[in-house]
Amino acid sequence: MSLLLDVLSWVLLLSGGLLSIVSAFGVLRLPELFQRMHSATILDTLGAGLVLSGLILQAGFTVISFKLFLVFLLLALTTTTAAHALAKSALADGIYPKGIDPEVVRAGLSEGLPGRQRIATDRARERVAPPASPQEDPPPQPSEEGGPPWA
Amino acid sequence: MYAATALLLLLAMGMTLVRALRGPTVFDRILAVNMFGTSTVLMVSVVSFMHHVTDMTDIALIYALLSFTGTIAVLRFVEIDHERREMERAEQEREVLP
Amino acid sequence: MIAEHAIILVVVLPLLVAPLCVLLGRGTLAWGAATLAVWSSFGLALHLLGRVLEEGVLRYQLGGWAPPVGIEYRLDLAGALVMTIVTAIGAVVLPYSFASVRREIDEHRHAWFYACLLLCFAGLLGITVTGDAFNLFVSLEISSLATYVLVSIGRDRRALTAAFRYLLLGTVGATFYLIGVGFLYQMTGTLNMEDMARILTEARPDGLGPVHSTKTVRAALAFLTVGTFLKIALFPLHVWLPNVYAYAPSVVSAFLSATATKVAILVLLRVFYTVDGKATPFDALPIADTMVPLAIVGALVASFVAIYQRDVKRLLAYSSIAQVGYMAIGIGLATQAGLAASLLHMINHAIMKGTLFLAVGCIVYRVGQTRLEGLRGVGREMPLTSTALVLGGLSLIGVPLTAGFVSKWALLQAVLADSHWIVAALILLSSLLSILYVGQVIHVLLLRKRPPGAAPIQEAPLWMVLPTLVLAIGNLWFGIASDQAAEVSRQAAEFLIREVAP
Amino acid sequence: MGVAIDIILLLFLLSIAFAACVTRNLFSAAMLFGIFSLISATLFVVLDAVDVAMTEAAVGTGVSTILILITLASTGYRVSPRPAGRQVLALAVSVVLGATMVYGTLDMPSLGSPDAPVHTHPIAQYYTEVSPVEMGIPNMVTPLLASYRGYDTLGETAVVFTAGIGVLALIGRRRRKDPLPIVEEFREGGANRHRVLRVISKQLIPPILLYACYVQAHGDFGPGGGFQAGVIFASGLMLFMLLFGVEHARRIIRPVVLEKLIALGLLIYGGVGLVNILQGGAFLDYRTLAHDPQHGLHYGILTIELGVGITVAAVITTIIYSFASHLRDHVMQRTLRLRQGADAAQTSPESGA
Repeated sequence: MSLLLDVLSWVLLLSGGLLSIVSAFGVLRLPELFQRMHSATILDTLGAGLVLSGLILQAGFTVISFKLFLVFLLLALTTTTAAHALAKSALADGIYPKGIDPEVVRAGLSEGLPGRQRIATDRARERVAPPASPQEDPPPQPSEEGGPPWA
Repeated sequence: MYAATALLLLLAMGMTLVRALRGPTVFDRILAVNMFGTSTVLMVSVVSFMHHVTDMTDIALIYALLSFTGTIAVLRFVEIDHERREMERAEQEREVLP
Repeated sequence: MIAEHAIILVVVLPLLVAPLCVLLGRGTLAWGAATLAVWSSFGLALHLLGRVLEEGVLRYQLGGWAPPVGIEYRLDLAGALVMTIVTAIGAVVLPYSFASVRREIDEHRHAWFYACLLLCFAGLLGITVTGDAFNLFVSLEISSLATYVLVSIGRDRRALTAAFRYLLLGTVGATFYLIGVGFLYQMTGTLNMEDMARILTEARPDGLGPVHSTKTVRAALAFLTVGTFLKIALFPLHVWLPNVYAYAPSVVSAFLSATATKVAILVLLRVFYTVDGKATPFDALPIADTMVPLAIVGALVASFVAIYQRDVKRLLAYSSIAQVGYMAIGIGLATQAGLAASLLHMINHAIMKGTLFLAVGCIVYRVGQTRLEGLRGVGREMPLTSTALVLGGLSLIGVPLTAGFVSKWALLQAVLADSHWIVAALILLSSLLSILYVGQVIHVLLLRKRPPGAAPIQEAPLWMVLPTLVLAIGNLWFGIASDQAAEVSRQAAEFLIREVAP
Repeated sequence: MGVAIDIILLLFLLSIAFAACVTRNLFSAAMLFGIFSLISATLFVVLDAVDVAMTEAAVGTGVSTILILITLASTGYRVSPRPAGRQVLALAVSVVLGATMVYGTLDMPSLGSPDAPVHTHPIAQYYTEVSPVEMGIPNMVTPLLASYRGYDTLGETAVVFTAGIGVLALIGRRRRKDPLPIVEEFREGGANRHRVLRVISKQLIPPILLYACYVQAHGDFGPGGGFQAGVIFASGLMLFMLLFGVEHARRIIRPVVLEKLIALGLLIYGGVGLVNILQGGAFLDYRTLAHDPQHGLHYGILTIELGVGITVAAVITTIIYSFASHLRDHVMQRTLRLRQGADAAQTSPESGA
């Protein structure tokens, strides 16, 4: 039984290690940000899960196991949330996945959100140049709904 | 076995490190640092088993908690910086226009 | 009970009144608490000095753990001497600070200011009294960090850059010290200074001569020495000093110039004599060969630069660098007479620089600036302040019957006893230069006329003038009745040197 | 195998240090520092220095990165190149420094050698063999820090205290008589655009604070103690600040309260020492606190760790509040200026006509 557990934990550990290599290789070699993010999540969830469960098998039913489980839980929660926020920030900064029409992304980004929560750039622009300006020859104004011209 | 896993993780850390150094965008760096944090957590846990000093799982736990805080902080300040650049651009535009 | 614990209370009282100041929150209350703490420290320090003179080295086991397991406080005569200087200056400066701080620092910062002043004070005292190399570093950090805050807390924006520069260089100095202690710990396995000194003379486990001849210990000494040189502001590592003294609030300039470099010199003596004494660092490293030339060049250059300063505080700051040079010469001679002269000059310089900066602070209180052009004739309308200033200035030059003369004379004798004729001549030259810069200040203050139409000026408030005059009279006292101070510093030097001889 | 891991980690450190020196973009340098601290903490773990690793983990990953970033956000991310002469001088100084350090290591006992003076000196045996019996505390580091060299720790707490007071004195915000007009967009600060982030991360704050308490109390048995606990606690508050904005965070724990807490922690620590003197022992001799010396030691260590924890948590929170408020004021003022500029640009042609 103990041998079986050992072998199982070794397999888990090693496969976790190998997955981490795969994931890191992807982060290193894939051509653009969003593909790299996709690759990074392999380690964040599956790789970490495998390594930690391998260790949990070794530790048995102890406090250590509980702590390792906590670590896994935290990693699963935080890394995914961080990835979400990262992608959102990147989109707001004007970095789009390849092969996707920026207009579509932009429309998607500002459509789903209520006015107060539109993405950073829209707000920054508005803040700088208040909309209603009765001037002749005004600076290029972002219209309320359509989104500003992205510089 | 722990050592083999540790070495594999180290290799992964190395590759991530290269990505963090190369960029090219800020977000690539943040991604790499975040992933580096995850591998460090795993690495610390594995090393603690390797050395039979199981106290170190506490450190892994702290990392998991705090490296997330770090990532959020970085993201927040990227946003602030972004807005700042927008504002600077607007300032320049205004200086040019009138 | 107080007598038994005096050696720790002298440090811990100001250290713990500092958070109390923050809790009290109000400037006046904080000032009161700080003054009480500093005065009681002064009393304790005098008591300790008396006891050290009678009983020899005092020891105290912190936490009740026998050294080297725990930290030991160990007060020898040199430490007690510097401790008395620091507490005395503190006791004089604090009454003075009440009015001056109100004028120069924003009101909501007063409590923080007094807290930092107390921390700086406690840190400096901790250095004088500790017998543990790492504990010395901790005290050094407390005092340095508090100093950076003190320098930059005033309204002068230029103080911020000065303090930042000091922060960088001071941190480098402290880090060097820490690296040195780390190396020594590697080779000795202990942090207690006496224990270190003992192990350094023992044979190495691998049978290759005594421990102090290893490369590691030599590198450690080099790091300790250079790090401390930075803190002393020995030429050419003095670049941080002029701006710090010039732009800091008056109280801070006076307190720092009179105490900080003196304590740093004590650190150097601890490194050379207490830790590495038996290994005779002067043979292991070319310390004397580098220190004396650096010191004498520093004294000359700084005096020369001081002549061209248009700002009184900067001028005094450069003069401080020159005076530190004199003290370094005495130490670099590595003789008992030289060391005694350095210690004596340390006391006297604390008094005269304290006098001068306090007097300048009085002027700042009324005039609001320190540029020479703006001070024309101001001295005539502030007779008491200018009396103090003149006394301090004469003492700085080294006119007979003032404190400065006594110690310079002792230094010259020590130099001549080693027949360093050139050094002696250069010291005299540097003193001549000091006549020029002090004369310039006195000329502008007293002999020039106030520009027509300038607003009349009053004498500074009594609570500022009185401490200034006390220190000024100290200049005369230590110049006329100089035997006691000379005797104490001779004994202190003898004790330090005797530690060298097994 | 351990050596291989050491070497690889050291190589990582070296390459990061080099990259951080070379880069002109301070933002990436700040991120590199984050990784640097991650690696050095791993190195501490590999060297079995658990308490140090914990401190590095707590300080390096969260607090110091954030401080650097806030500073950069209010000053700018790019450095201008330095004149070549200075660089040569700096290089020369670094080379001499490095050479001296290498020279110093030549005669040093090799790492982990049992013959090293550090191990052969009697105090090493005292700390490893007598101390656990005397103290009854399994974690060897805690009694060393808190009791044998407890006075040093008091000093370090005073250093932390000074840092906190210093930051307050230099950039602490005064209560304004005429507060800045609040720009509407800034009323709800923090990560208000990231709803998912807010909802999930909010759940993490209580566990972080709870964990800080665990670390605080657990110092006798495992790695931890007041310092680490304080930093972790402050990190929890910092996460709150990042999510909901500094103004909101300042309402949760008011800066005035923090200021008093900073002082309180140090006073608790020093107060224990004074109580010891009153009870007839030496300063910080905890054995006087109870009839059984070992109990006294435990009480003493727990109390002073509490003092350290309070001071550290309050100081770090204060520093971050001050920096963040400074940044917020800076951004708001800038926005206001920009708006006024826009208003002026609108009105000026009319006034001209």
